[in-house]
Amino acid sequence: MSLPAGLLDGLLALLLVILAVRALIAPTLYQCAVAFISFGLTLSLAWARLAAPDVALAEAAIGAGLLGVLLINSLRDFSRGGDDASAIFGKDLPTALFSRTVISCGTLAFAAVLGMAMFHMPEGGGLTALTEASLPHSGVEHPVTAVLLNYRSYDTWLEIGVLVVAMLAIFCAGGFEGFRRPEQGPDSDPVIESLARLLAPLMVMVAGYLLWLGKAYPGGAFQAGVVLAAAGIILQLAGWQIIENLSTWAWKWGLGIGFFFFLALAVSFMPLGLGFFEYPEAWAGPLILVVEVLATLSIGLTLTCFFVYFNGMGASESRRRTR
Amino acid sequence: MEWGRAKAGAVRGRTMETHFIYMAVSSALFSVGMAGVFLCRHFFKKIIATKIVGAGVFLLLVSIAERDADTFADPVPHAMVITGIVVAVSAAAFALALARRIRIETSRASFEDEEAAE
Amino acid sequence: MNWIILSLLPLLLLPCVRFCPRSARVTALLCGGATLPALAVALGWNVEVDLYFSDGLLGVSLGLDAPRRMLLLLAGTLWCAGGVAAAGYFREDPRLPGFRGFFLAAMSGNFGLIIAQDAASFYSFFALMTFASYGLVIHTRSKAALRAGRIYLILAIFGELLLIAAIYAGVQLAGSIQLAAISQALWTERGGGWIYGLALAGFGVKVGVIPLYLWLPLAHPVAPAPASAILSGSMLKAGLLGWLHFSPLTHGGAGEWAGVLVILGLAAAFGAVAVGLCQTDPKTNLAYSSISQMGLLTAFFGFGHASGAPIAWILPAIAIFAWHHGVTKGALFLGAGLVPQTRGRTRWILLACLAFAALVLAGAPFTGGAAAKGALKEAGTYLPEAWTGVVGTLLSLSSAGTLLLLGRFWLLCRATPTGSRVRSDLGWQFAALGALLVLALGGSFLLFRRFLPEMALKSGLTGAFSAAWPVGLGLLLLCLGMIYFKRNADRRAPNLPPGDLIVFGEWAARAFGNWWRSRGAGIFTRKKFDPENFVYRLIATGSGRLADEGEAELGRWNRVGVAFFVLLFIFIWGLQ
Amino acid sequence: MSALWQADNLPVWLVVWPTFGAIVLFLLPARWRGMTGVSFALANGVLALVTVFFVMEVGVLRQEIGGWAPPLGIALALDGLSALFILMTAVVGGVVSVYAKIYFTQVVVDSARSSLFWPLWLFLWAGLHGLYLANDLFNLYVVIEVIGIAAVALAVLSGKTRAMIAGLRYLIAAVAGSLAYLMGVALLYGSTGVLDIDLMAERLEPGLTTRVAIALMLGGLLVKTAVFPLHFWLPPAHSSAEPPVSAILSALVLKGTFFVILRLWTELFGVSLTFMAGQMVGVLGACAVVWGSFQALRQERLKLVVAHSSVAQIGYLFLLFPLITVPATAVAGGFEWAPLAWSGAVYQVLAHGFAKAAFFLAIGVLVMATGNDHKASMLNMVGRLPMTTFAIGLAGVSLIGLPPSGGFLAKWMLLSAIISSGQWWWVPFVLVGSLMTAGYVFMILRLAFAPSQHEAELKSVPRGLQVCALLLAVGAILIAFPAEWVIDLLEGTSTFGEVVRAGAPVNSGEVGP
Amino acid sequence: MTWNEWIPLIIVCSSLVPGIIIFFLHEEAHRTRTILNLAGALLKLVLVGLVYLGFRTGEVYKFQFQIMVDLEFMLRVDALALLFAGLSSALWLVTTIYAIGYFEGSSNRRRFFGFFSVCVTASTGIALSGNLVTFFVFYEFLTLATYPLVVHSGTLKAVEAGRNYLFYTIGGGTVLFIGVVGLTVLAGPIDFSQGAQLSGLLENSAFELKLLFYVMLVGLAVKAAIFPLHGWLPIAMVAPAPVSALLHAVAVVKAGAFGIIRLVYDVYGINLAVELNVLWPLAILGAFTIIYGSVRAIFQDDLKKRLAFSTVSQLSYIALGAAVPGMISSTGAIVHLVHQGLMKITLFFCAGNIAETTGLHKVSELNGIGRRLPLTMGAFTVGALGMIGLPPIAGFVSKWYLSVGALDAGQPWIVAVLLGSSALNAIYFLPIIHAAWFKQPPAEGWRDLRPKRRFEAPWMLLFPPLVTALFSITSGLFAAMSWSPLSLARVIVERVYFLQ
Repeated sequence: MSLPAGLLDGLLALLLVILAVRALIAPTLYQCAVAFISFGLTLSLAWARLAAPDVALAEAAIGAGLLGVLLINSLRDFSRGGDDASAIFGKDLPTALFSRTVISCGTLAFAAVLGMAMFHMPEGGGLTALTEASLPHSGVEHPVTAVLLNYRSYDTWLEIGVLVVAMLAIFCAGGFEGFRRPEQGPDSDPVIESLARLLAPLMVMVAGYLLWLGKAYPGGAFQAGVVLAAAGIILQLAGWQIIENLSTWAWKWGLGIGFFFFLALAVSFMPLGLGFFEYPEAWAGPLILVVEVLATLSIGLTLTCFFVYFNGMGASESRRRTR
Repeated sequence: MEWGRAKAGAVRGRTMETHFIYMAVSSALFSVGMAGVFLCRHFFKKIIATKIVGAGVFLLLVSIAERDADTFADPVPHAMVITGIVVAVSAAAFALALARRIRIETSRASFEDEEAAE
Repeated sequence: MNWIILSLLPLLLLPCVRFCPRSARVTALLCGGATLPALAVALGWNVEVDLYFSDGLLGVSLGLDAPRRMLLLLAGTLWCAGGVAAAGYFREDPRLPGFRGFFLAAMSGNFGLIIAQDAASFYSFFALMTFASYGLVIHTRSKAALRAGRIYLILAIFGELLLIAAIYAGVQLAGSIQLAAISQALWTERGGGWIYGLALAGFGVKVGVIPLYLWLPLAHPVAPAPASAILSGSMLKAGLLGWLHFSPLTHGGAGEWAGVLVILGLAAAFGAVAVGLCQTDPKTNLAYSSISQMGLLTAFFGFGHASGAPIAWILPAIAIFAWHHGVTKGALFLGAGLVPQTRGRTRWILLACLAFAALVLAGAPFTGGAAAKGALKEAGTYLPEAWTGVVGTLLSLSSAGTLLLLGRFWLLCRATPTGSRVRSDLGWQFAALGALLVLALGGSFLLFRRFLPEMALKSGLTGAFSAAWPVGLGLLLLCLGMIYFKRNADRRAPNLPPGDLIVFGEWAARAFGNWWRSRGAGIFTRKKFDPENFVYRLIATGSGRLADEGEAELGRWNRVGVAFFVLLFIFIWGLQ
Repeated sequence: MSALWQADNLPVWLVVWPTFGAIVLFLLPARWRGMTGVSFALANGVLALVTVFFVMEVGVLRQEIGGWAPPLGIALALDGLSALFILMTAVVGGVVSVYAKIYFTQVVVDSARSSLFWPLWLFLWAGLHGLYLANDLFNLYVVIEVIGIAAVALAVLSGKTRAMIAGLRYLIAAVAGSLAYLMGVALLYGSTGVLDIDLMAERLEPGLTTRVAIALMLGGLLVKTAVFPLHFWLPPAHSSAEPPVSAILSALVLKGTFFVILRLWTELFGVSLTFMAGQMVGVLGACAVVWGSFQALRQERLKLVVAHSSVAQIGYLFLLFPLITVPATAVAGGFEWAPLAWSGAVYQVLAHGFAKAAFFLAIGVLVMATGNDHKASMLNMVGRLPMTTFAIGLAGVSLIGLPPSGGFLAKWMLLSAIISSGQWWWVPFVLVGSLMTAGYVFMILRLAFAPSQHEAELKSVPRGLQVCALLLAVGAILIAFPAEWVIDLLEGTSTFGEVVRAGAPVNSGEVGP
Repeated sequence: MTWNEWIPLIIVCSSLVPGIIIFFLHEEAHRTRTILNLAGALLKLVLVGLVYLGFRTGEVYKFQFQIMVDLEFMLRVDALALLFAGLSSALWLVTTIYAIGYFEGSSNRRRFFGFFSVCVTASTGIALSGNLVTFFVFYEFLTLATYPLVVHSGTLKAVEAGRNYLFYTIGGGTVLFIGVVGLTVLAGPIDFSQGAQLSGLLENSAFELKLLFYVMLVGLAVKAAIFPLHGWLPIAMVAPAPVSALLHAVAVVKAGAFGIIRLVYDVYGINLAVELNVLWPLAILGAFTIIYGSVRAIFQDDLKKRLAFSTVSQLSYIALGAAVPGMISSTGAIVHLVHQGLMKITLFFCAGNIAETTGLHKVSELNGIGRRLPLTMGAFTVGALGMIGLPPIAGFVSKWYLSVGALDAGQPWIVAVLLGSSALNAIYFLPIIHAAWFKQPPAEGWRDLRPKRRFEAPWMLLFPPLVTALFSITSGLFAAMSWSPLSLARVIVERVYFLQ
């Protein structure tokens, strides 16, 4: 292990831990959110250091990017400040000291045990070799994509399902299904609007590229979907109200099509005697591409919808206040 | 394809202990996050804490993948992490929506508020 | 067809009580007539005397032997007389139906216990008689009657319990419920003595031995005259029958209880005279006389245990004495009941009758009484030499005492004022009285002929003189007493409360009751006294603080977090 | 087309059909969802029943997804145990669906929200099926999350603030729990390099990593199963949801994670288990029994009573673990109580599923009729809502474990196993639990018999709702009768059956008594 | 399945089916309900009679249904079962008539009669159960079925009593459950076979056998109201009169006593019980309860409460009899099962009549009531005297056998206890009788109260106590008859002692 690399890893490690703790005990929520977003970006670096570019992309896009946006967006409602460390450790000094010590020791002790467990972990060997051996039959060239969309396509399918469920769940949380049009007109500033006009098409292109790339290189449906969502969110911020203007039929199909098509594909070869999620080897590549395209669409739409719905919740709140 | 493999191979060649560092970070993040889930009061922070726990778990998985790398890093944990991230984000988004809704309706921002109020 | 069952006719008549008209004739027919089958059976009209009725109770067997036959005769006679007397006595009584019911019930109990040969039915009839008599005792519902009833009931239940205990033990010992088998087993198996002791005490309540006689002087005066006649005449003898059933006499065994019986008997025989003299109510007087007479019998019974005398002698002697006492005392009670109903000439005729009856009871020569005493004395000759004289002397002294007591009774009767409401038809009562007197005079002799022909001859001739002097002595003492009190008119005869010792008992009971009400009962009668549900209340109302606070703690995230981590550590430690 | 329906594919259809239904319902306009939803649900129930009977005929069904064999791909397995859970889900789910149809069309007027019920419920159902079929640790994680999010979404469906708060609590606890589980999975994957349960069981070796991993998985799942002292999220969540949702949550969702624990405990954790480990889980269960029942006794609101009762009843299930985790030395003499313990726990699952669902549905009726679920609203119900009171009574009988009911059979078998295993110290817990259960059940029933001073007029409740509650309650009684069949199914076709029959202990413990 | 196999099930169902139908009838369908009730009761009685005839000729009646391994539902007719089934069905008939009269015009009759029928089903089931599990099933079933009856009136007091009742009975049931399970684990499924299954275990598991005996005893003692587990009984008397009657005579308490008899004679077998030396605590507790119940009864002014404590006392006769080894004592215990039922049901009927007709509940108010209700009080007197043990009423016979049996077993102290109890019974019963018949009625109050120009209680209320009183007398008076309860008890005991 070379010194600079080791130093980088050590610094990253330290930064991660500090940012994580900071994200939890920062005195204001805004600082928390910032620390958390920084944490997410730092984590992406760590993924990269660990030779996981797919994960790095996904994390940067979803974990830090989208969630960061959602968090910042939520801050409007939680503006009255959060709790600082005293909420956790107690207000008066002796109690705080004591509980700080106890909690730190406890957490450290558990981390130590967990770390020991990891340190002593036997070499399971993983599935690298097997994946590689089966890669020619998978229809794609990038192993992660192969795992996601072929070997463990069942999980991936369910995971897209989770997105749909989460959308439904968020509808439940908001108390209504669908999207409200804000009553007042879009209150965007011209800078963002012009930026959006510039960025949005670019981002759609990037998404398409990522998607195509995913067949052989890191990248793929999730990353592409998130970029798509980013485009949607920027447009939304620019006051475009795409989702609100879509017909119910359209956004529903948009949300569901990835999952639905994946499902249809999974069972469509069963009459031919193939198993669930089993494709004819020759068709695997194209089929996976179609799935990816539709999944990208659905994911992008879903994530955009998350944001739009969040915005709408705030809007409905402001409406109520004005009444 | 070459890109990923070359990179993975390079990483493998260079470092034997990289994954140990990140495993240590993983355990720390998991522990801190779990502690945060239970100790932080504000909904917002609790949700962040779950994300940190998740980060700890994913970091371990990716570390394992790195450890088990051959011509390329083990793709299965990578796939698991990607799936996991999406699932975690979905859950976090839902939680955030709920928290906002509660905040809007009752102006409570933590479960303790609720207890105090009832 | 076995006719012995007809003795239980009164039982069958019981349901009619409610529906019969209230006329005197019906009463006589119902109460007196019901005894006729029993009398007929007793007099031997029925040849076949054993009846086994296997479905009843625990297997009923009925039957008669000589002593039983005689007791049945006595009972029949007395109940008959009582029934007839009742016809006149209760002419206008509103509680007549009730009286008839209790009368018939007690009667059937009395008959039944005599003919019963198994322990279960014996006890059943005995209990029937005991409890039905309660109704007779409290007939007037006066305060005194209720008090007497209460005491009677307490003692009766006490007796019943001892008795049933003796029966249980006897049955267990014998492995059979036949009375004969029980008495057989009692004197061949170990432990019989205690059982006999229980039986003695149990029946002792009826016989009126010390100290179980306490109910007698209270119950007899308050009960209606026909009832007291029967109580005294027949019921006391039922106890005697019970003794005989358990006694060793029939099996030649010697009892441990002889001494006790003799001492208690003699104490009663003379003590009762003393106490009786201090009474002011003629019927109480008579009750004490009964105690005295039964004491005599008890003592004689006790002697019998020790003597080893042939049962063939002792038993008839007892039977004859019992008969004699029963009939005579019945007559006396009936007469005593008549006293307040009569005036003028009738009163004098009545008094004459009573004087005659008193003489008979005391055993004046040439009367049935003399015969009875003679029989006892004769049986006494089979006792050890030293005792023969004692028995004779005691008998004579007892006669004197009896006469003294009855003299006082007679005087009291004479002094009794006529009741405000004089009843017009005394016929039924006088008829009954007369019949009993006749039987008292002659019946005993007839019985001698029937049961003890050879003895009758002896005692009839030799008894005359020996019977005479005690009577004379008694009369003398009576005269002396009269003269003394006439001289010192300011001095009253000592006046003891009826039931003597019971006064102490009642006083103690009252004291205890007061104490109990003020202290002891507090625990039991307090509303909150509820030991049953101590545990229930403890749990049901137990503090829920732990639960509420505990759950609140477990609902806090930080507590759950600690628990979660502790659990993880424990699991890590516990796994391998 | 015949291949579509061949037997091997049956497990797949169990997942495909409800998800298909869910997505179709999502796409349909809200107003059409009620009828379509209940049709899909009932068809799903029928499908499940068919599958179960099929399993009975052919034994364990296995399916490799995508044609990739386990280490790389994902396998599904359907054995007797899964079949029983699927069966219960089918029956309870079917009845609850009918109830929900009536409830949401006739009682709840807010169609926008209630129409969300159907896709979520079918997703949840699919998730449960996926859970019972799963044979892959990561697949388990994904379905657990599907179930978790769908369950919380359903729990907050009512839109009440209380439900929202409870739902958030539930969600955060669930997410934390599943992440702890995932951490364990990661450690195990690192140790063995596979995710398939069977393969992993072959490769897993005891050691610190395994210990920590198992502890984490167990801890996470225990949180999700709401075992004492980690049950803090359950009572508020279950008590504030809509009635059909409460029924689903307590009868079905809780059982899901229990199923996972059971499966992992017997199939995977074996290498690391000790007598102590079994005892520790048992202690948690026993404490849950006592504490949950005690809390239930003290509640003022009926739904809270029932929710706390769930904590207690789930506790009984965990008494299974100490009984099947005994040192080899103790097993040498015979392990005859294992089948009993198994069947007992499974019966407890079935009985509690039926009874608790019936209970919640009945209380739903009550709330509709009186407007609140305070204990006092039960007053004089026996005359006014006899069918519902009867349902509560029957469900209560089963919960207490009075004969003849499924609960009785469960307690009978558990107690038999406890006594024959010599672990007598669990007896008092069972006893006290029963007593206190009786206490709160009759606390409710006795009110039903008491006259009320000022009786508010009851709102009319559709008869169908009452019938549904009663049906489930009767079911809780009737399941006592096919016991022989159930046990055969469990032992005959279960992979656990091998464990049970072979008399092999699930550990080689040294820490035994 | 032949007729002989089905008939026990039919007997049990002959009340269950009407009960279930009644639940679905309309509240106002009085006539249909009455017909159903009476038809069920009659059918049951007739069937029990037929079975009795068949049983005497050696027919075997047995119904079996395997629920799972070691868990079999079995109904079987044996002599003891017949005795108890006969008692239940006969008393059910009279109680049904009584209840119909008692509840005339009151509300919630559907509920009452429904649960009433179910209750008798449980009682018959207890009687006919052929193994321990089935017994337990019905035992618990009974608890449930009686609860609605106890709280029927719905007053606060009744509800509280119901809670108390459940606290005790469910607790007892749970303890019994543990015993049943333990015994099954130890020896496999337990049929009522006079201890044949258990005697083999004597050498190796004597301690376990002892322990389980006590555990089950505690479970049964709750319903049998043995001190200190009797607390529910005096409180449960707030139930309506027919319920109290049934509760105290046949249903609940008798189930406990019957259970004790089954436990001693059929589960363990008397020989094994003697060898294990487990009976003496039962004897001592029983004896203490006898005295304790009587003493407590003396201080109760509430008539029903006094009767309830009397039940506590009387029930322990059965336990005591069962605890004393020996044929005579056993006969006494078994026959008292029936006799106590007959007498106590009479007393409760009468107490109900008094309360219904005159509104009196207190002993101290009963002066002269005999004139107002002569027939009722006549029946009451019979019952009370029988309780005291006066011949020829049934109680006399029981006490006879119990005492002689105790002496036979060399335990004379029991006789002292029994006689003491008799004395105490007299102390608390005789004043009632005396007051009723011999005291002057109060000047005002109930004397003027003659609803509907009736003198006595209506015939439906009057007939049942008269019948049961008559039965109490005849079963004592003709105790030696071959049809009497005593004879049946003798048959049972012979089987227990000789046919092992």
